[in-house]
Amino acid sequence: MRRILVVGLSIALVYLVYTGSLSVSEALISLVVGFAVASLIGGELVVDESKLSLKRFIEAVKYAFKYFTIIEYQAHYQVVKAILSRNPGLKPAIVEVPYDVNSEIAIVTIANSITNTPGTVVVDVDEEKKRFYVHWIFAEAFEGEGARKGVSAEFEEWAKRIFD
Amino acid sequence: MKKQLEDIGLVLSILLGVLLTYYLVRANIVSLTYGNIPLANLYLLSVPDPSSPFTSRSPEVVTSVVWDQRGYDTYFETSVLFLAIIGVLYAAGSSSLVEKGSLIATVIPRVITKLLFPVIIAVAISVALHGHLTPGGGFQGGSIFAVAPYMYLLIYGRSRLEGKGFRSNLLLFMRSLAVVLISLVGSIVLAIGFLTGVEAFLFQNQPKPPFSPIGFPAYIQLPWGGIFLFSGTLMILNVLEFTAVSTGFTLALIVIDSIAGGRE
Amino acid sequence: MSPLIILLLSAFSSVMALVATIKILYERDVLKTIIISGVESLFYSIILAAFLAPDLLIAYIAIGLGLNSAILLYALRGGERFEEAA
Amino acid sequence: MIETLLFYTIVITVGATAGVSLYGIVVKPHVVKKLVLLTVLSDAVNILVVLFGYYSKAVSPPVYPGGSLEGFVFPSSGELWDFSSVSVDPMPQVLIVTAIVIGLAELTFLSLITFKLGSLHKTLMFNRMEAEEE
Amino acid sequence: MVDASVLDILIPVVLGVYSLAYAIYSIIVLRGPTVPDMVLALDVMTVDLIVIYLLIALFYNSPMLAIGAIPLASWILILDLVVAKYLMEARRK
Amino acid sequence: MIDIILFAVGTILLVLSSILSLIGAVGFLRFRNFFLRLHPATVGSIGGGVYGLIGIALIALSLDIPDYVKYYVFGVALISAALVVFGSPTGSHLLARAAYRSGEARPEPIIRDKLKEAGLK
Repeated sequence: MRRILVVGLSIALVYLVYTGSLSVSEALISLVVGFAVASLIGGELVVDESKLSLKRFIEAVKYAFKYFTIIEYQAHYQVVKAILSRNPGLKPAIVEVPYDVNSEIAIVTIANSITNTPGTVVVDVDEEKKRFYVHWIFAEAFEGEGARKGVSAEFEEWAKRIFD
Repeated sequence: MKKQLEDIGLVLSILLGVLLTYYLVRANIVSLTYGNIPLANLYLLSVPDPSSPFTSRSPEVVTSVVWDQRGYDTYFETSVLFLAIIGVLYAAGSSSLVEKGSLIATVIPRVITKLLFPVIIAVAISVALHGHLTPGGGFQGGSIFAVAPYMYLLIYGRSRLEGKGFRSNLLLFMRSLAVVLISLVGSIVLAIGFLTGVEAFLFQNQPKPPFSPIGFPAYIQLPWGGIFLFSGTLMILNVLEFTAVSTGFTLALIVIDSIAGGRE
Repeated sequence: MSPLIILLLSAFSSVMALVATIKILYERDVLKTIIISGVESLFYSIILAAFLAPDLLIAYIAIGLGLNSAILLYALRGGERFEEAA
Repeated sequence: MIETLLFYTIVITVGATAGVSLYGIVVKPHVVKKLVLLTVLSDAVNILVVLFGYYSKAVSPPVYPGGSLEGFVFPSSGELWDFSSVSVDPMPQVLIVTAIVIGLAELTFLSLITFKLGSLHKTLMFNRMEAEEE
Repeated sequence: MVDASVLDILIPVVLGVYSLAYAIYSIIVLRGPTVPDMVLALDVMTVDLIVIYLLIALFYNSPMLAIGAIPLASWILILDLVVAKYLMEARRK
Repeated sequence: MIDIILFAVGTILLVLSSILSLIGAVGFLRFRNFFLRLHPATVGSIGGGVYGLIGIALIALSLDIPDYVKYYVFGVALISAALVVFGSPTGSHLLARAAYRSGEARPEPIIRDKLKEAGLK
């Protein structure tokens, strides 16, 4: 039941933010919309109810903040330098990056974090062998721990902390 | 030879278009200086103004004209969309609807679809509900809404979408019901006028004082103060049109996808 | 008040739309023409924004960019992807 | 001056686009390409109609600003005059909303027919279909 | 509160830069050698266009023009999905 | 006071991200291969889009404009930023995968291709 509550309240929040005006009738409508949609999809969205906690949410906010400041800055800096320099010195390769998380949403967090940093793009996912195939333009290692260290080690650590 | 003929045709067709626009410019139909057209001013001044006889009591002129001043026309436009979807259903016939595994459903789109589904629905409902206040309306909201079930259909396939309640029978029923209700709402003032013996019009919204004294209320007083503005039929028709268009699009996309999409 | 940059942008968009149409005419790959028609609706949507038609803008984006492309792609599955000279 | 020039550029290019796409519909043999050009034609004509409503003083869409569900204050007639002197003409937009919906309905139906045609003839080129029939 | 008139310089400049990027992308979309190139350029162009809409809305001081941003962002994802699906199925033939 | 900070941060983000979007476009022109172009595309959509949208949201919050403009632009900017953050990598991934698997675009020149070695094709 708690998942319906959480999902419904988040959807209500999205509705209110989009609408951009806060009044009693808007709030009531947003709650109706939120809980109607949450009863439709809430069960799929939050698979494990016991993992909903404030601590994980704070971790997620921390991660988002760090991701959008430090990590993105570094990745952008490298790629922008490569674009603007006369001799980019690219070493493109599709490398194999293993991952070690179980829940789907954690996998997606890692994969989208990889894709959203310029320089690395997830081309394919092998869910049985637990591997990403990542196109990396500054390839340093091609498989195993070396590739993981260069591409996804930090994202994986955060994803474990938030979702596992 | 063939190639040159094609080029000549291209140049001729461009010239045709330029000629058309030259006429438009010459006849002062398209012009930068000619403001304050009488018809435009009639709508712009009378629609949001509660004291005018032609008012809709709504700040949104386009939606008001679509559903109030031109409501009869818009009703038939909705019917055209409805008939097109019926036509698609018939032309589709009863081909075997075999479910195939989706080729693009890796784990990433699977989760992202679930994540974006409620966001898009919330936005679509907001656009539809504020149709009489801000740009948007039933049709626009419906076409935003259609993203969510279509994305779900592309990733998870038809049977899981049906498990969520988007069954074709139900969708067709909702679509027909919405169209019927639109016509009902449009004729309710006429019916009351007929029963009480006063003059009234099809798709009438607000009372039009010299001609017709009856009509829908435009707002209600809220118990906590202030007014809740729904502009008579506008909000109701927007919600109905939202239902009609979103279910119609979803149905059309489901049918076309199961005919043309599921092959390997 | 200087909407000059916006007018410039929409003039550029309309010229690009003309170029895109000519490109569609000469393009052999029909899949590409479908994508170009999507781009074309983006060009026109910027004209709609510049000429202050928000109601149309929403309907137009949803239909021109999304629904039309999806539906035309379904139609294309019925036959061959490349057009040969007549 | 330059504003007028740019505006007429837009008008003329949109008109030319309509002409080109009409030509393409007639000449090109591939059915789906005909459909694509049909959408382009309807788009171009729609834009042309929207341009009817614009004039250089207009800075506001035909929507009175400040609408909200709760506590909306109706404008006085002076405010409305101010609004109507800076707003574009709503009438072309109303006409086009209808046209867009009908265009979509028509395209949906035509595309399914096209798909069926393609599966029947194993081709989508008109000239090949004719050759097959002969 | 910051006075809204400061935007009179800022917005045209930023809008100009975005428009330049938008122009380059629109040329790439028409030129791009392969289909994925075109769709990718279309993606980025859409993101630029969202920003341009919001800037126009701030410039005209009217929120109504911003409303096109959400349908753009959501339908472009559908276009990606549909094209990817078409390409994957064409491979099987 | 806080308005001025918000406005300054927003302006910096907006200007920075407009420049990044231009750089992304230049990179798109310079790189000669679809798989290489995926990276300037990320620069264009995340650096050039999301940061700009956040900047616009902050600027809208700080300005002295009517409430219905302010919060509406703020909300639309934030929601569309969220849609871009989640949608854009998904689209890139799917396109890259479809392009690789269908052979529509080849990743060569490349120094090593683990996906080919794994034989997943």
